[in-house]
Amino acid sequence: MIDKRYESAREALHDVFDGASIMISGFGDAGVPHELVDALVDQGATDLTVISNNAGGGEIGIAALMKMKRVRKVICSFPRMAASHHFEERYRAGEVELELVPQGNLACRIQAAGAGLGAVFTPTGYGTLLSEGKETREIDGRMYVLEYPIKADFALIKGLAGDRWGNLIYRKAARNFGPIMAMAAATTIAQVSDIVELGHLDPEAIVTPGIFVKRVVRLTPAASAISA
Amino acid sequence: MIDKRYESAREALHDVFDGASIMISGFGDAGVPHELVDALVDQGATDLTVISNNAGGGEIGIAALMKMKRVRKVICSFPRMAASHHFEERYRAGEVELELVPQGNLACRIQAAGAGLGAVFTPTGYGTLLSEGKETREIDGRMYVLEYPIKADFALIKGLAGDRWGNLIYRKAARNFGPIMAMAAATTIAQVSDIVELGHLDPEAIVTPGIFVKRVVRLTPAASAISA
Amino acid sequence: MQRMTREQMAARVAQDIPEGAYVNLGIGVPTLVANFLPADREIVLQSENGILGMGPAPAEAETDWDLINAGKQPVTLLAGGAFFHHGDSFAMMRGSHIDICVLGAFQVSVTGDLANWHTGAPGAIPAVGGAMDLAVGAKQVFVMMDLMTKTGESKLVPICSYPLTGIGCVTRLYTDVAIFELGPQGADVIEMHGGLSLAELEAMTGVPLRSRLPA
Amino acid sequence: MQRMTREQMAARVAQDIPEGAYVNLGIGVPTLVANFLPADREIVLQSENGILGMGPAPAEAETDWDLINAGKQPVTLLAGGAFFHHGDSFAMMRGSHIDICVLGAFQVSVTGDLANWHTGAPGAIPAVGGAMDLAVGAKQVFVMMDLMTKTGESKLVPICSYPLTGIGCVTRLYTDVAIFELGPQGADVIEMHGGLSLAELEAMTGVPLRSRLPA
Repeated sequence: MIDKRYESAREALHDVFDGASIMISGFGDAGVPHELVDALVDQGATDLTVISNNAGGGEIGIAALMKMKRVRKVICSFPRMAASHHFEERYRAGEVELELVPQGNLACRIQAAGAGLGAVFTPTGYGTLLSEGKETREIDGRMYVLEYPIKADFALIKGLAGDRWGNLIYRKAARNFGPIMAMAAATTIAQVSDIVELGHLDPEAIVTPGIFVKRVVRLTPAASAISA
Repeated sequence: MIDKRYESAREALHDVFDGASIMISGFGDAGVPHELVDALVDQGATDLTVISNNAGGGEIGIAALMKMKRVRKVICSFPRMAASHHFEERYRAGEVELELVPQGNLACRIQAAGAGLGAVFTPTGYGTLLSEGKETREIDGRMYVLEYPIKADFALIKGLAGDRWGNLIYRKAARNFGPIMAMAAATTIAQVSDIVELGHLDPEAIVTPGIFVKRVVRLTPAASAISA
Repeated sequence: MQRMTREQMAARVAQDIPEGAYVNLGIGVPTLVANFLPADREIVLQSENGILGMGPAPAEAETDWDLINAGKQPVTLLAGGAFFHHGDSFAMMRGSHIDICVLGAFQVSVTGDLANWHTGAPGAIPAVGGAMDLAVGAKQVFVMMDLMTKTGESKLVPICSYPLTGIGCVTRLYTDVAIFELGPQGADVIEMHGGLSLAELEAMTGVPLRSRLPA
Repeated sequence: MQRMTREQMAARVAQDIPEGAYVNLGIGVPTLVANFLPADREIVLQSENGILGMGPAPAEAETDWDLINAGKQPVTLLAGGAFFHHGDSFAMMRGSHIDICVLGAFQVSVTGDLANWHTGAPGAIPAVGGAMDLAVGAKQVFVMMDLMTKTGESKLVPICSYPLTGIGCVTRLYTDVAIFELGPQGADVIEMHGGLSLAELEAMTGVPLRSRLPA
């Protein structure tokens, strides 16, 4: 029997290794797998590459990893936030590498990895600092930049509900990066508020088919943090 | 008020012009917008480029357009079918151009068009007849072929239900090319079995958001044809 | 000289958004445009975090932190709205499915170059978000900004000195004293407020301007 | 010499598909594998037209032409199954999310090149479907075919003479007389049926073979 359910976040993250690349979903507070990231903080892996829209704010989650100097590199679109002081401190000290990527290029590079493409020509960022040194090409009268896939060893994502095959649905704008990160990581770990019986999720409404998910953990989210 | 509803297939297709490129969804019988294609046959536009998984079979639909010599070019993955004699006749006579594309490259080139990418490196077809003359590149130890977007002037697709904003849901494997063609055509025309009130479709389960659809027509499908 | 307030500018931009348009409003001042959209037009707002059909802020009791706009403020969903993932959301932008986006700016050049993500100041932490995707992708890019900096320099410039967001992408510039159409031909003034002459406007901005003011 | 029937070959392939595998069965003979999957293993079948969790053919009365496999035959959906569009379906293949695909072939080379879409005969209408995508994308590509053509030529060849579907992609070849592992090192025989010797098999195929038969 296929059973992707894990009893705890700790167990679901048991094999995260030093040097791993880790995608973390979320935009604002929505879709951030807070409890999985907390468990990653406890788990201890270091020298991490974090791929996420932000670089962490406040004192928990990605910011806690930053504070503990366990992040080698961040690939993100928006590292500067109200309370991103831990990232800023490490960045200014030259202790963390930042690859700043326009948000849509971040999305399409993650999609390229999930879909097995070798590279894509995107118009976004052409002629800007963020395409410096990159290959460019005129296609059909328009200028494009060649961008490469972003894949990861792990993706930590957050769904509303899942089943033992790993099928997932999401909630409102908490969907954001979840479905595309699920496709781009070797091991995708989803926290969900509810695990339901197989067949309970409408096959027409499943957003992430189980093939893209290795582990599902039911975790009760804390009362929603106020977004930075 | 936004109202994308059309009263008839005839009206929805009024501006299809000679020389137009037209995507037609479907795999087997599932998802083929038969009634829209019938209306295209009646409408009269000629010198068409048809983008579809097949090149038509039997006597109706794309095959009827073939028979009437109104198709200049077909872009498809599988033109050879049990009853594809009208395509075969035109093809052997040199009266229709065939661009044969592996099905997954067809999908990803349509997706590239919808997503505004300039080109993509895909591994599919490398070293085969279907990549002859195309640019190739080794990326990260693997060989890829550069493929360009496929866009269209019109897409004819079939949903299960829609609303006046153009939001669509599909039915089972009839979904196939519908959602990606909707994104890649300047004018996407969807036939649906049912038009529902705005807000009736679950926002979590809408597969094609209305932004990708220009026209919606309620058409009662004939009893399903037996698939070739 | 009478300058428009931010609210007046937002109301002016809102007038130019037609029925049925798919619109993305950038964070900050452009968000105000939503408050002035004519009630008799159905306009669909997109948010980069996966929402079409975004509605106004909810009553406090109905705040849902899974339903926020790009500025992380709580919003609502209108009937007919839909949710989708980031891949599809940015395909809507990059693939030119969004009719109009409205952005703020540090500088805009007469040919429509946009600088709105980074001052380039040493030590500044760069952050770009979705600005570059919107700049290259939307069918029309409207910029809303004060024409002059607080220290009296024109933000409409011959060539941007700040790092670029996109090249030749701004189609229309709404400022507190005038509205410009931008393109390869340069800047055309299409509307003026507060009684300036074209010569005075040219003197303020230091860039050549052509008038397309109604006769 | 005793040759395996198609059903026996399908049953043999089915034995090698592990619990939990995501599997795509090509049209034609490979479809038979579904009938022999061990009942105690949960295996998820994918169909290129947007189905995961494909179940067996329905009773005639329940035929639904919106629920068909890649061969256009009516199927059913298991509990836990899902529908998705062609973009996602081929991302599953190309992105190496499918563990195993099982395909038929005209020819397979000792290094795993596959020819299964086109005879290259003059006047033949070419048709490729999803064959090339599966060939390059699945983590393992199993081919099922008779070892010899009806006219007695080996279909396991040093170099394919038919147009290629993919290069070096076949990992395992199941035939009616032997099973081979293919790779850059050439063809290893891992199982034989019907009492042939390795020398006889080499003579039949005309290609060098190494034995990895159990001692």
